[in-house]
Amino acid sequence: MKPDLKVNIAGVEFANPLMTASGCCGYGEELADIFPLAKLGALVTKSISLNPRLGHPPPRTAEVRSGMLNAIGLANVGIEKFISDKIPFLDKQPTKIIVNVAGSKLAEYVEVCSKLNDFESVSMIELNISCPNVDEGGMEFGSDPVMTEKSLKAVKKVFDRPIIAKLSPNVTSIVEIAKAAEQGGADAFSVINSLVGMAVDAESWHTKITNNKGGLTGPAIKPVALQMVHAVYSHSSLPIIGIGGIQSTTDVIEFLLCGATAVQIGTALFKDPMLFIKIEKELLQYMKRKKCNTIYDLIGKVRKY
Amino acid sequence: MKPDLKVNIAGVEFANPLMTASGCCGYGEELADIFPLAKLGALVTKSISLNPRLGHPPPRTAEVRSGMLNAIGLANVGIEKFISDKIPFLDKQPTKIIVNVAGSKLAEYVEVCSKLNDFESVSMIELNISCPNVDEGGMEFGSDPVMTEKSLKAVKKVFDRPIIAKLSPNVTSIVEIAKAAEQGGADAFSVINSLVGMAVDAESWHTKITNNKGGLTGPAIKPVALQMVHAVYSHSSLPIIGIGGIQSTTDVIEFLLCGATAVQIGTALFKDPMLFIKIEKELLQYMKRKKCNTIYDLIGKVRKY
Amino acid sequence: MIKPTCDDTILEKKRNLKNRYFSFTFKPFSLVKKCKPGHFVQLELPNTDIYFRRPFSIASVTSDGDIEIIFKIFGKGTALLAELAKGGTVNLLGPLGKSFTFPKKNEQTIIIAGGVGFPPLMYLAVEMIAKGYNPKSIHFFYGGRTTDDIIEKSRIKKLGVNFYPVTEDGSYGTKGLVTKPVEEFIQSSDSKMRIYSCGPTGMLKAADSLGLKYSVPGQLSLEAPMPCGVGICLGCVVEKNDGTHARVCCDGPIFEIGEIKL
Amino acid sequence: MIKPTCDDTILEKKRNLKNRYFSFTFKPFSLVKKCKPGHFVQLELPNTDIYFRRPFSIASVTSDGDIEIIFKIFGKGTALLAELAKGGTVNLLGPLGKSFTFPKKNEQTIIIAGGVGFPPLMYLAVEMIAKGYNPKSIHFFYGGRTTDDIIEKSRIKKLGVNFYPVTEDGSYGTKGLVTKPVEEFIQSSDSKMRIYSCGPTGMLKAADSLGLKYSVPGQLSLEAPMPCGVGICLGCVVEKNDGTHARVCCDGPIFEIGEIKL
Ligand SMILES: Cc1cc2nc3c(=O)[nH]c(=O)nc-3n(C[C@H](O)[C@H](O)[C@H](O)COP(=O)(O)OP(=O)(O)OC[C@H]3O[C@@H](n4cnc5c(N)ncnc54)[C@H](O)[C@@H]3O)c2cc1C
Ligand SMILES: Cc1cc2nc3c(=O)[nH]c(=O)nc-3n(C[C@H](O)[C@H](O)[C@H](O)COP(=O)(O)OP(=O)(O)OC[C@H]3O[C@@H](n4cnc5c(N)ncnc54)[C@H](O)[C@@H]3O)c2cc1C
Ligand SMILES: Cc1cc2nc3c(=O)[nH]c(=O)nc-3n(C[C@H](O)[C@H](O)[C@H](O)COP(=O)(O)O)c2cc1C
Ligand SMILES: Cc1cc2nc3c(=O)[nH]c(=O)nc-3n(C[C@H](O)[C@H](O)[C@H](O)COP(=O)(O)O)c2cc1C
Ligand code: FES
Ligand code: FES
Repeated sequence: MKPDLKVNIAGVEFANPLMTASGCCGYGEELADIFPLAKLGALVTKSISLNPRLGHPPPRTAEVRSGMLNAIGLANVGIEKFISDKIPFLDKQPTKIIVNVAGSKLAEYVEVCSKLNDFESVSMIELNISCPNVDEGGMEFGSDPVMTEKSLKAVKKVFDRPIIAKLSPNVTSIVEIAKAAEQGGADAFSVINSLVGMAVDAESWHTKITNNKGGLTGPAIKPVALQMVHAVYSHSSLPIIGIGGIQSTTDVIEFLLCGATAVQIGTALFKDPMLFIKIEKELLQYMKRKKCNTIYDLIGKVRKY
Repeated sequence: MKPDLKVNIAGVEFANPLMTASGCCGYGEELADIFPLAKLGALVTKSISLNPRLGHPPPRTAEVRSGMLNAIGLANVGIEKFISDKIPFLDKQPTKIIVNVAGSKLAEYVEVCSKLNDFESVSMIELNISCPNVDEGGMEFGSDPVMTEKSLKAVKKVFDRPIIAKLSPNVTSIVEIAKAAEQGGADAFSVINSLVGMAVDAESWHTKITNNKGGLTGPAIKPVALQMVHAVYSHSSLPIIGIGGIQSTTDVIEFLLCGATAVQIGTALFKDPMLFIKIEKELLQYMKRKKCNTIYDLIGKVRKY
Repeated sequence: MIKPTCDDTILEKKRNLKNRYFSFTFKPFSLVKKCKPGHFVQLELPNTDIYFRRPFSIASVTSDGDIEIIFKIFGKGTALLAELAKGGTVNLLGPLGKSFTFPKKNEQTIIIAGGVGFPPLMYLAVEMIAKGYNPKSIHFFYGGRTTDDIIEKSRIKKLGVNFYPVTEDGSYGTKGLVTKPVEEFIQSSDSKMRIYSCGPTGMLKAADSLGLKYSVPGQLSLEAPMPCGVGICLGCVVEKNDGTHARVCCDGPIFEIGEIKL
Repeated sequence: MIKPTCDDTILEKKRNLKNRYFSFTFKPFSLVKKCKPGHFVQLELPNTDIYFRRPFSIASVTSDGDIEIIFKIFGKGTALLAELAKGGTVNLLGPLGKSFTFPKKNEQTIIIAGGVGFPPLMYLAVEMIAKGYNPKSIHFFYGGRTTDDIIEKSRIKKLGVNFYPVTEDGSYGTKGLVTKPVEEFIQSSDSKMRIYSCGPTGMLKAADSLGLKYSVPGQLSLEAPMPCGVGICLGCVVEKNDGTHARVCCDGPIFEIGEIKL
């Protein structure tokens, strides 16, 4: 019997637990040229904000040991153009669509989410709360439990379908933030967004990217991500989408064992945009070998040594 | 002219800015067998606690991408044995000695520091405030500004010489904690201690180390460490000892450029216990080439791209 | 965009051209027939501590699956690549990016190559001639600091194009910067012309300026750090003169003269 | 502890012994004269995505700087090592750890080897004979799952020791587990004896039990994950029967029978 890859997150069924990570596949057009998107459980879009954003000036990426640093700066087309130009394409894709939403004020999140509510093809929203809140002195929404709960409550009022809170790892207690998001009505968690990092060129004395800091992603952050997935899993019953440094089938399994119901892959797509094809095949082989009938036979099954 | 490697931290002069990181060279005995400790600006000891600690049962390390995970569990001989067995050896070493102190209650920190006050060979104490506070529900001392300030104030009362606060990276704002430590009387900062991480074996479904979580160290964390050094440097005038993933002369320079006055090397010693010899030589060559007369010509000189 | 492939290929032929320059021929690459001058491939360095693939322009292809790159040891990735033994396996992702638009048949082609900008322009010249362009309508300016930077001379000469080597120290060809003889050529000619340039930023800037100054259209092939090479990371953007951003990997690497803020 | 060195050595000789077993000889290692049976080296895999060095027991040395290791492909690190071309450079840190204590001259030596526990015990036998021990006082029990796990047979036989190969499937030597013939030997002998064992945990446990049961002293060589190999990380500890911890790298890897909780 072929193992069943289906997973259900907050009532939405996904063909498999494999998703793209926000910001690592644009709006899906380029990937669709490379492999059949039906291989994906879901496509998660680049963060959409109210207004279009050009993002930071180049250079905005730097390679680091086992990963990269980025200061893309949430470059995106803005919600209007997303609706007019991108949704028609996404509508036709043979996979579920999750739209990632970003903002710099609470009102912006609300406006973007309420506009997305009209589009049935948007199965879920993933709320990127790792954005600086300009109203409150630039502190990230997702670094404060009160702001986190408030944000979730506000967007839940305007979007009918499930909302995923995408949690930042740059906090003292991710469990505390997860609880606040759950309190605010989050239906699931994405764990984790990028770590904050910096890279310097010892010859020129310049930072390697435009900003002093950027987002650290890739295999370097996998241990941090696994621990945070496990911590949230141990303190909440909401489904978790595990993210951070996944680049192989083994990595996917590790995240499932730590409590993730699904996973997202970001940086590793840059090395291998066809990675999903390989992982789907190998995951089925692994499940057969380990006699797992469904993904649920793996979720949270890690044992303390 | 030979560039001058000397640095001064809180009135203590070091022959060069290169130090061992706590927990990565025991009490110096093994390293002294391998290379002349005079090559070190300072030797920083394994964390010393009031009572001896066996540490966690094995396995307590696991290799991860560009680094490692450890759950050594602060194994150490305890302050009594440290004083009787280790200080006599350290006394004779041709390098400065910094003793790292850990505890699970504030009273323990105070007792250990007050005992160390009698030993002039202990130039400074490095306070490891990344320890769970058993009195306050296991929250780390260093994750809360109030506890941080209180800890520093308490130990400053019993130890005459400078105290370095070793900051944890697992916090929402390391700058806030640094400010609290400064308020409490810290004379310098060590930035950073290990990140929290986890590793799982996808075959056996077991965690790879005894604990569910451990400390992530090595090159994987360098971008996080550089950013935190730079953030603290930008908000405080106290000297900073940069730590995290250093394994080459270039890495050392990057930390100096980001604002560190000195650096500590931990995990990389496990790959190459003679590393300091190479770095000291190459650092001198670099300084000559870049026409830097002193280390101070490098400190904080990073430029935003 | 062409739908790229991701092939494990074998290093068939390895030539150390000069100093730090190498020609590597890989085989079989299934999409050789889709490759055009200007396209590039992303080459993986597996099991190393180099995280991303490295981009290299295609220098030539043969119909039976050979694909050649010519590279210079620049940093650690290219140094490790140079150590690869003949017979070793390398994964190639490609062909990627846009290719050069061929000139009109009545135009004189001015090629301005420098350093590792040489390979795609050699490929362009070869393909143009294969497509029936008169070799004598191609003016191949090739600049370097010294004679050591001018590689594969005989290969260019054999094409029968007009070859103008220029070195800063005069150790081969004309002495000076390549842009001076190019400008003289443009000034002295009253045919229609088109510029193609790939090389260091300074050279691209000069080519861009010359094109704008003398109203000669043309294309530049740019470089940028390229995490993905397929347009999904937005890491390789450059600023356009209209204030927007363009991705070098898929909106380029070939851009029109006057399009990009250099 | 011997003050170790950190030498860049050349892979002089590479032999694929059988299946996944290899013998690599490196040269020159400046401290060969300090090496003793039981010592190991930490071998670096530079420029790879393997972070730590890998520990290997010394299998033999020659006075002119050759140092041999024998290894089995186990995971990624050893797989990459096996691909290293002859002439390649590898950095060796060593010699590390404690060495075996030689038996008293009147004792019968019982060697119990398994898998990659074989190399240090072969080195022990060779050195004992060089030091004048009677080869016939050495009883070399060598266990494996099948004949493929028994390597370098002729090298052992040439030493003139008593050789007792044992395989689980009976494909070579006696059929069964190596501990049965060892126990029979101990029971049948009334000389003084000493056990030396290195191999999989099950074998070490059995050797430890036999030693305790029959009051035969001896030493076991242990394995543990070893980030440093020089005693500074505390990562390689094992629990001793007295409740304390011992570092395998420098308090061992050689421990007395009965010392460690196995
Ligand atoms: C479209 C394209 C085509 C190219 N064609 C060729 C060719 O045919 N022959 C050739 O020799 N070289 C070519 N290059 C340049 C080649 O890719 C670089 O020399 C190579 O990536 C250097 O890698 P390294 O590890 O040796 O250097 P390192 O300096 O160790 O690493 C390069 C790092 O710098 C970053 N980076 C910063 N600026 C650039 C930049 N301008 N280009 C590339 N990476 C950058 C990369 O992301 C990478 O992380 C091309 C580059 C591009 C973008
Ligand atoms: C003192 C000593 C002597 C040894 N001598 C030999 C020898 O002569 N020949 C030989 O073939 N092998 C020997 N080994 C075992 C050898 O070191 C391992 O097979 C090798 O490290 C595996 O590396 P890998 O990358 O192929 O495997 P992987 O499984 O990919 O990596 C090994 C990883 O597992 C960890 N690990 C977990 N348990 C162990 C363990 N018991 N031993 C080592 N690493 C472990 C390591 O830290 C490393 O991160 C010895 C080990 C030790 C400790
Ligand atoms: C280039 C780049 C751009 C990203 N942009 C976004 C974004 O717009 N919104 C968001 O929520 N996360 C963004 N991320 C974070 C990823 O979605 C993901 O959380 C992170 O990269 C960790 O996963 P990885 O290690 O698999 O890349 C971005 C990451 C990268 C590398
Ligand atoms: C095995 C190990 C043990 C450590 N023990 C301690 C400790 O006892 N006290 C402490 O403050 N830090 C300890 N650390 C953290 C290091 O001092 C250092 O902050 C961290 O490893 C980051 O530096 P690195 O990447 O150079 O290793 C330990 C780190 C390792 C790897
Ligand atoms: S390299 Fe990723 S978008 Fe161009
Ligand atoms: S391997 Fe580090 S103490 Fe033994």
